[in-house]
Amino acid sequence: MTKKRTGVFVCHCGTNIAATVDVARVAKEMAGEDSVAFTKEYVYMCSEPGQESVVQAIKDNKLDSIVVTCCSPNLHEKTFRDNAKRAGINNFTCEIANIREQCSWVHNDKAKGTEKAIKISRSVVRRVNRNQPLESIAVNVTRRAMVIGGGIAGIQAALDIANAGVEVVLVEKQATIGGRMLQLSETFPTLDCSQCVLSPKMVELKRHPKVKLMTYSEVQELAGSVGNFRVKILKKPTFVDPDKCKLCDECTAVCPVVVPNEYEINLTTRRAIYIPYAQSIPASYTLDESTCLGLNPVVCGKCKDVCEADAINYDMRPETVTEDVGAIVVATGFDLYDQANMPEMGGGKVEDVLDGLQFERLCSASGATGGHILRPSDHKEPKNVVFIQCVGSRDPAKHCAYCSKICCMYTAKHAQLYKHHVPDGRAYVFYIDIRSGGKGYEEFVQRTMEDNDTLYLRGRVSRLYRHNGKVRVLGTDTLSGQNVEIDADMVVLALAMVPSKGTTEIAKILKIGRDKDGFLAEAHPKLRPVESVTGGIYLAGAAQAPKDIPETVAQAGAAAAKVIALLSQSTLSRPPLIAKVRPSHCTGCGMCVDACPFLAIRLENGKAIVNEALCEGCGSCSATCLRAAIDVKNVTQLQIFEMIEACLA
Amino acid sequence: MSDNIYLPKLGRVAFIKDEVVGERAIKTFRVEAADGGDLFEHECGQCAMLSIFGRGESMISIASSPLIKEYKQFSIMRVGRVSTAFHDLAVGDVIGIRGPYGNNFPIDDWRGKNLYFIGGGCGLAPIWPLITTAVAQRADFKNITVFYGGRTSRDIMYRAELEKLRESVDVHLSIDKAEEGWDGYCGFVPAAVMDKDPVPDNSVAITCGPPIMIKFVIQNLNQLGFADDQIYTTIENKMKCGLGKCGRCNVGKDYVCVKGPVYSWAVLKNLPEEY
Amino acid sequence: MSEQQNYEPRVVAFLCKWCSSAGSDLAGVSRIQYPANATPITIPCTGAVSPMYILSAFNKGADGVLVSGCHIGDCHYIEGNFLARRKMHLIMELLEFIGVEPNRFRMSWVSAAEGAKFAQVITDFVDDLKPLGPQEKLKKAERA
Amino acid sequence: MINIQDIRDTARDMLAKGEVRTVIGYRRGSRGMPAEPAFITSPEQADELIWDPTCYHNLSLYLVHDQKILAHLRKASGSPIAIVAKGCDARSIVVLLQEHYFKREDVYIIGVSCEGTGVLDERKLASQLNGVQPTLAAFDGDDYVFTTAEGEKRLPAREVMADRCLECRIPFPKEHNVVFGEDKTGRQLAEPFAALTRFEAQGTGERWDIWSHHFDRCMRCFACRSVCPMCYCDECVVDSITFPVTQQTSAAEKADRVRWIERSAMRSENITYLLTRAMHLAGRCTDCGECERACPVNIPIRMLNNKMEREAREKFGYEPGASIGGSSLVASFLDNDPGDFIR
Amino acid sequence: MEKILDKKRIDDWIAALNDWEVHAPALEDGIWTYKPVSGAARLDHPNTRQSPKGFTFPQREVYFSFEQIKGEPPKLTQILPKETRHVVFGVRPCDGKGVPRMDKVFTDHVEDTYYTTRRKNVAYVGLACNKPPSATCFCLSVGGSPVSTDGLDVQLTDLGDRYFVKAVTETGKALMKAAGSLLTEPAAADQKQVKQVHTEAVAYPQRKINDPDGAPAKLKVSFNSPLWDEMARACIGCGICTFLCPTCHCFDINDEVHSKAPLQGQRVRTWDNCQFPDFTMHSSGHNPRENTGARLRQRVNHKFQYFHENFGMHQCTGCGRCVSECPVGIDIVAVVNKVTENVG
Ligand SMILES: Cc1cc2nc3c(=O)[nH]c(=O)nc-3n(C[C@H](O)[C@H](O)[C@H](O)COP(=O)(O)OP(=O)(O)OC[C@H]3O[C@@H](n4cnc5c(N)ncnc54)[C@H](O)[C@@H]3O)c2cc1C
Ligand SMILES: Cc1cc2nc3c(=O)[nH]c(=O)nc-3n(C[C@H](O)[C@H](O)[C@H](O)COP(=O)(O)OP(=O)(O)OC[C@H]3O[C@@H](n4cnc5c(N)ncnc54)[C@H](O)[C@@H]3O)c2cc1C
Ligand code: SF4
Ligand code: SF4
Ligand code: SF4
Ligand code: SF4
Ligand code: SF4
Ligand code: SF4
Repeated sequence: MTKKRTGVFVCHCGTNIAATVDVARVAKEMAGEDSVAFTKEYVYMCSEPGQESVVQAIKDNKLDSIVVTCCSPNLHEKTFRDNAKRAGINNFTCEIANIREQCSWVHNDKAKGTEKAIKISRSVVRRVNRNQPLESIAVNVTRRAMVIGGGIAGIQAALDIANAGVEVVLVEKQATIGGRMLQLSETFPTLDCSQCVLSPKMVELKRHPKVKLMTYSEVQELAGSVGNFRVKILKKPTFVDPDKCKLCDECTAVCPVVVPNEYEINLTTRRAIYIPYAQSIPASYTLDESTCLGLNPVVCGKCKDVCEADAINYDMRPETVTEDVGAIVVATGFDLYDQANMPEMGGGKVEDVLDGLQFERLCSASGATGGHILRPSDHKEPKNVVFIQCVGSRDPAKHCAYCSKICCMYTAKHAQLYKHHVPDGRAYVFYIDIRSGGKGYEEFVQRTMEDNDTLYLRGRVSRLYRHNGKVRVLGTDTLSGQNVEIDADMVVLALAMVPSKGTTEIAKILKIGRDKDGFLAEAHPKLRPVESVTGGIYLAGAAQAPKDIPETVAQAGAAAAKVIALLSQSTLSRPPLIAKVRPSHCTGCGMCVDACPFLAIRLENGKAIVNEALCEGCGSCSATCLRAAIDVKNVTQLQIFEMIEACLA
Repeated sequence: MSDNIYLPKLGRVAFIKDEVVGERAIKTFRVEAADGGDLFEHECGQCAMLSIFGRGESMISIASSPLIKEYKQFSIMRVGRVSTAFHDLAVGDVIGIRGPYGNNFPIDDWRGKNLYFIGGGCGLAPIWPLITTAVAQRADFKNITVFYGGRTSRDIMYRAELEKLRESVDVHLSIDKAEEGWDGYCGFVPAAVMDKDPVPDNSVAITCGPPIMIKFVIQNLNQLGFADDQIYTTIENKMKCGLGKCGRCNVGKDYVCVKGPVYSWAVLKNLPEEY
Repeated sequence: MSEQQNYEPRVVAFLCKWCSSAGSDLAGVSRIQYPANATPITIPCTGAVSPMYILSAFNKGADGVLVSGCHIGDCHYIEGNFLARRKMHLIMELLEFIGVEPNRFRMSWVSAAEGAKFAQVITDFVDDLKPLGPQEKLKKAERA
Repeated sequence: MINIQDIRDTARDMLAKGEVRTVIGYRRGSRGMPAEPAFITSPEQADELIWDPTCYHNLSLYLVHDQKILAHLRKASGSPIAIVAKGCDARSIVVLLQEHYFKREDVYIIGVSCEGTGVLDERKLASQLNGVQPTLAAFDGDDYVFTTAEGEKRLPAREVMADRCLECRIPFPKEHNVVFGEDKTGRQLAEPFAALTRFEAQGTGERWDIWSHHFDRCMRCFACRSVCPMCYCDECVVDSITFPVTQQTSAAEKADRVRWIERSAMRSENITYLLTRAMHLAGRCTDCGECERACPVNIPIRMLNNKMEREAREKFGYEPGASIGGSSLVASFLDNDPGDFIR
Repeated sequence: MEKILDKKRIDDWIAALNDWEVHAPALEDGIWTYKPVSGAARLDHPNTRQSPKGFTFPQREVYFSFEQIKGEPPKLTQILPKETRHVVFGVRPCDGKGVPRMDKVFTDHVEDTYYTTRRKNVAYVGLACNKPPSATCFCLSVGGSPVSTDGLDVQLTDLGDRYFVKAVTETGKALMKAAGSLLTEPAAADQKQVKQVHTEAVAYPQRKINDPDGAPAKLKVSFNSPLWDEMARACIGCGICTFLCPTCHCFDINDEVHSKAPLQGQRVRTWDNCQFPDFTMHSSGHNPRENTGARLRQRVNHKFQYFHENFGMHQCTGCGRCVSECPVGIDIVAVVNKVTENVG
């Protein structure tokens, strides 16, 4: 028997449907369908007796498929599929026709509403007609995780996962883990030393038996899906063997190359061979290939000569490593908005105009000035400093539309730190308004204003430029309504937080979406805030949105918990609505291979082959194939074709 | 209306039986005139165009004896669009039917002779009316022997009828490969025939089944001494009209729907091999 | 004129399951009223819409065809709507080229949060279709 | 100028050495002037090969046939097959290679440059000659020279050349194993897409009037798809029963074919057929013009493909047949593809 | 009945045929096509691209419609062609020859109601060829002639400024009577000129089938000739040669469904042809005419052997359409000549 025996169950939903749809007519029309063997209407199909009657009807009438015409499938598809299963038929032969949200609730006219409800129901009946009974696909889970990004978010997530006994690979693109937090001096609202909190965690991570640390490495390719990812990682050569390196610093002394030090945000310089920070993990030097004179003893070779530990090896080559993991946490962090985009703020070309991170480095005991606030141009103590908030943030017209969330706080912190270092100095803060939601945050800002005597000016800075050895800041004080002109020794810009460089690429590689601002997109803003749209990939830290350390750590913990929960299962079940190739029709043109966003198709012997574990059932392949040689199960071209027909009958 | 050769009569399905189940399923349908009365007269070997409205038409051999007037019987294998629709029918459904088409077995010339029926797979249907007619007029013929083989025991159609047939004629059933509980012949039909050594004297052999089987059956019969004009078979070519007009079933100058489907090997042998 | 007022365009709306279909659910939950002319067909992704569906819908007499999915960047399947954008652009250009009124085919991005926008898209489409009258150009004639 | 002897020598040589199993080229047809496809399998036949303005066929179609025959016979290809290919034909081969229809080493491309003189449009010629029957056509610099009963007739090539040759941007087979003739790329005789642009300048109503007239006239002989090397699907939307069908094909699969269009040559069905074809050729058609030449009722089908070609080029920066690697037009996208039509 | 018509008055004759729908060749989109005319008809066409067979055997013919409500028996409604009377002007002799051939197919054995209904309502006013209009003509080889009247009801011969009008059938006479005084009696000179024009037309050189009478027998023994595959190698399997042919008659029958519940639709016949690869393909995938060689052989043999065996005449009328329009130069004349060339 190929013809289906379908049951159609028309729900009144009280009066929710029945008021504007003639449910009796819907049932009657459906009875006229060739395949329909049974119809029933009922006041609340999803109620206990309603569900029972569905089960009973399936058994009594030997139905092999059902259509429930009711509310959105998001609400009760599972309910009725479970009922189908309970009645002994395959759950995938149950479909929902949504005649409430998409019909009765939005059309008052009963005649028109009924017509549309009939069309919707009929199209679903025709679809069910050709539904195949399917079983969910079980996939084994690889009990390992990967964390991408070794900032505080990544470190925390990796530690949490590792402490649960799950092996973790942490991939960091810089030569050291630590991220931005390692650049900070003291942190709000407690003003405890950033490195003092972070360093122990970094060391713990390094020593953790369940953690595999891969610094100076980047993710290149991702295949597979939740439970079974295969990640290709490029390990860049450091040319220094970390196990041999004694941190003697002899090499830097002889290296003739001097380049700006990006870890000090160009406030200082470094050599071609260098160590980012004293606390770097792994504790080892790195030879920067791009600036080295040629990795060649004939040309230079000074460092190699001087290294007694014989740690330097010019023959190191990039290495591609493949790691199999079951889940991934992405914690690639943030960058500051590029000053070059802001000519009104000097475009990064005006001396003594710093960004927040540079200021952090000036305050940091391990920083360029050994913790003394000296202005870069002349190394003198600045006597008046202007802090400008919201630089690049909250400016939909020209820059970033969003609020960077932490600038109010760190500017307040900066003002305090400044006052602590230069008690006789004058601090001005330009702000639009103060956002200090957080435990102890409001008090912290108040302290800045009151105890530390910082002048808060409400208003925007319109321009700044170099004037008589100072930086002239032109702005308005909107409270007094007056223009303000300050000749400052130093200006600190609280630049907007933007997704770190390379976020676009990593999102592409991982096939996770980004939001309109370019941050990694969560699956649902409220209910799934740490999950990406792709199963098995989680988000943590500033890569997802601007946030401070406590929030970052909380999110990292949440992501870790998700990973642990996922990997505690031995198998996962995936919906079976995936693509299927008709080899007889496939010519092996490979267009589906290119179209598939999940790399789920490959060509073998001139035919396309779908990897069941990877296919998400999006259907891009079937719409691209010119030969109708590939179809998504239960959403086949024939089914859509017949649904179209039904809609226009 | 009856002058319009393309307009089918309506027939009601009175009875449906599963013959073979599985991917190449076969069902038997008994069709009566929907408005009472008789559909048409036919001869053994003729076919009819059956249609399911909205799905299309198919040429199908009439599998019931001409002696039965009140219905026509058809055995249809599920192979495609129209045949699948047939398999979805229920008793009482109304279909279209036009015919009868084609020539017939010259049964009257064969009275007083030995008849050997050799069928394979779905090929029992076209010769079934001949078998049942001969059995009904048993006295007119000498020995009647039926060889029939399926791939497996589950592919044997008309199982019950064949068992009943044993009462009046020799029936030899075979399957391709040995199976538990099968006490008949195991092997291919052409070999099964050789096994029983049919005698060519005053005999006619009628064979129908897959082309490859027919080919070897004929070879074997020839070997046994059957002359070409003692061997009969039927051929199938794609047909649309059944009336020698749509132009696709011809073998040489003859349209199979008119001059066939029944051929003696003496004739068929000399036609181009386009079937 | 009155004929045109009585005329109710028949629209087939291919809605992506994740965004536009959810958006239409939201319109329902919010009880936003809009014309009943469009019959939704939920598909996994706009990327799954074969140009054949559009030709077929017109062939079967649709007065308008709507394809609606997630905004660029929001595709549940990451790239589906990018692929769809290209295909739909081509089919739209082609239809327009042979002289089908451009307003008969529409594509929109409606997210799960845009119930009101969904209603608006349908309302606008139906408004734009009404003056065009029934679509006869591509429709299969029933009798010949 | 191409010396036909070079092509013949190449063919003869390769066949003699067994380097190729067949050379697909052109020879003089039985009914006079027009060339016809030739399948040369022995060195002695090589002298049958010709090259003249009537060599309009896109022979890459026969590479497709060859693959189908091999598949049917379940045979491996063995030695490669050589083919004479013009610029547009060579681009067709590139698309076929891009779609993995065969491997590069399976085909030996004997490229011939059109050198800016293109090939003949017989319809244009007929209107120029007013009933005089030419028996031979030849290239001579920028002219075509026809032999007729009334003596030699010389016509500037551009007056009787096929439209697509006039508009051709790359009259040189970039992909080749050996090539004859000069690369005159850039010598473009008419603005590309000129006819298309003129057509598009008309209003919706006018455009519909013209196309509906043509769609009414199509008799669904399918010459357009049969002659097209890109229309190689084993099962086309218009087919009833098809080649992928074998003994193994299940009844359900045969019964459940989508019936996108009816067999009847009605306007609606013809539109669905021809638009489907245009969609399927978007990014794949290399404008060899064979479909339009073959159409027995002169439907300007090429314009549909041209339209797609221009969209691909202008909106998506895509050039069909430009390279063997890379994704097809509809299997790829760019982040900044136009989306202004989306609401 | 033989008359003379002033060329300029042909429009008046057409106008006088008000009981009939008149069609004549018109040049449109670069090809000649039969089009309904009300007044002006210029008969200076070489030949039409499509043959006039569509008047009796249209590309799409509806047999009947069906309608069925679930659970009830279907209702069938026969749909016969409208009884409109058509006159087709300007039919060339080769196409005229096609008419009796089509008659044979559709009335032999059993009568095809749709064909006969249309046939009895069509009249052909032929136009003799003073000179074969195309280089691909070969009517003389297949029992035809540029001045044949077979299948025609009236024959026109172009005498410069006037037509020589000759009735061939009773219908033809009726058509001529309708012209009334427009038609005048021919003078002796007219008769003489017609004869001369006809003689010259027949004498004009044409392409030749070398042994048309021997062809059926020779083709029969050449069934397995390797030439078929060789000559069909370039064939693309389109429908041009057969769709344009005045005598190709193959068709397909399909159900076209307009609505599924309740079921509504029509059973229709459409042109089909032996060159389409799926034409004879069985449901199993087995195809008795598997390759282009077998299909070319079927077309040629049908025209020059099978039809001849059945009806004693070649089915081909020498119009040359399949030769001139084949996109890859497959030439039935060359094929027949080549296959029969060395056969005894
Ligand atoms: C000036 C300033 C002052 C601040 N002060 C405070 C404060 O006082 N208190 C507070 O709570 N917060 C403060 N913050 C915020 C704090 O810095 C962030 O909340 C925190 O650093 C976010 O951590 P993260 O791990 O998400 O990102 P990051 O610290 O940015 O770490 C991301 C890491 O990922 C790596 N990475 C990036 N891309 C890749 C890739 N493709 N592959 C591998 N690795 C990659 C980076 O190299 C980096 O190591 C301040 C921020 C600024 C700008
Ligand atoms: C003389 C004779 C006797 C026969 N006797 C029997 C018999 O007794 N029992 C038996 O089982 N078989 C018999 N057959 C074989 C039977 O006719 C075929 O198996 C049957 O016609 C297959 O039809 P189908 O529609 O199921 O197959 P399909 O392969 O699906 O289709 C067959 C035809 O239907 C049309 N069609 C199908 N799908 C489409 C589509 N999507 N679009 C357009 N057209 C379509 C096509 O024209 C196609 O060629 C006999 C055949 C002949 C010639
Ligand atoms: S696009 Fe279609 S034909 Fe091409 S490889 Fe994929 S399934 Fe096969
Ligand atoms: S449905 Fe197709 S395109 Fe989508 S994930 Fe599966 S294989 Fe890839
Ligand atoms: S070649 Fe012309 S007539 Fe034939 S199918 Fe194509 S468009 Fe139609
Ligand atoms: S569509 Fe026409 S022009 Fe384009 S490749 Fe095919 S035959 Fe050539
Ligand atoms: S012979 Fe020519 S016209 Fe006929 S099918 Fe072959 S290619 Fe087409
Ligand atoms: S076979 Fe060719 S030449 Fe002969 S009648 Fe037909 S179309 Fe004309």
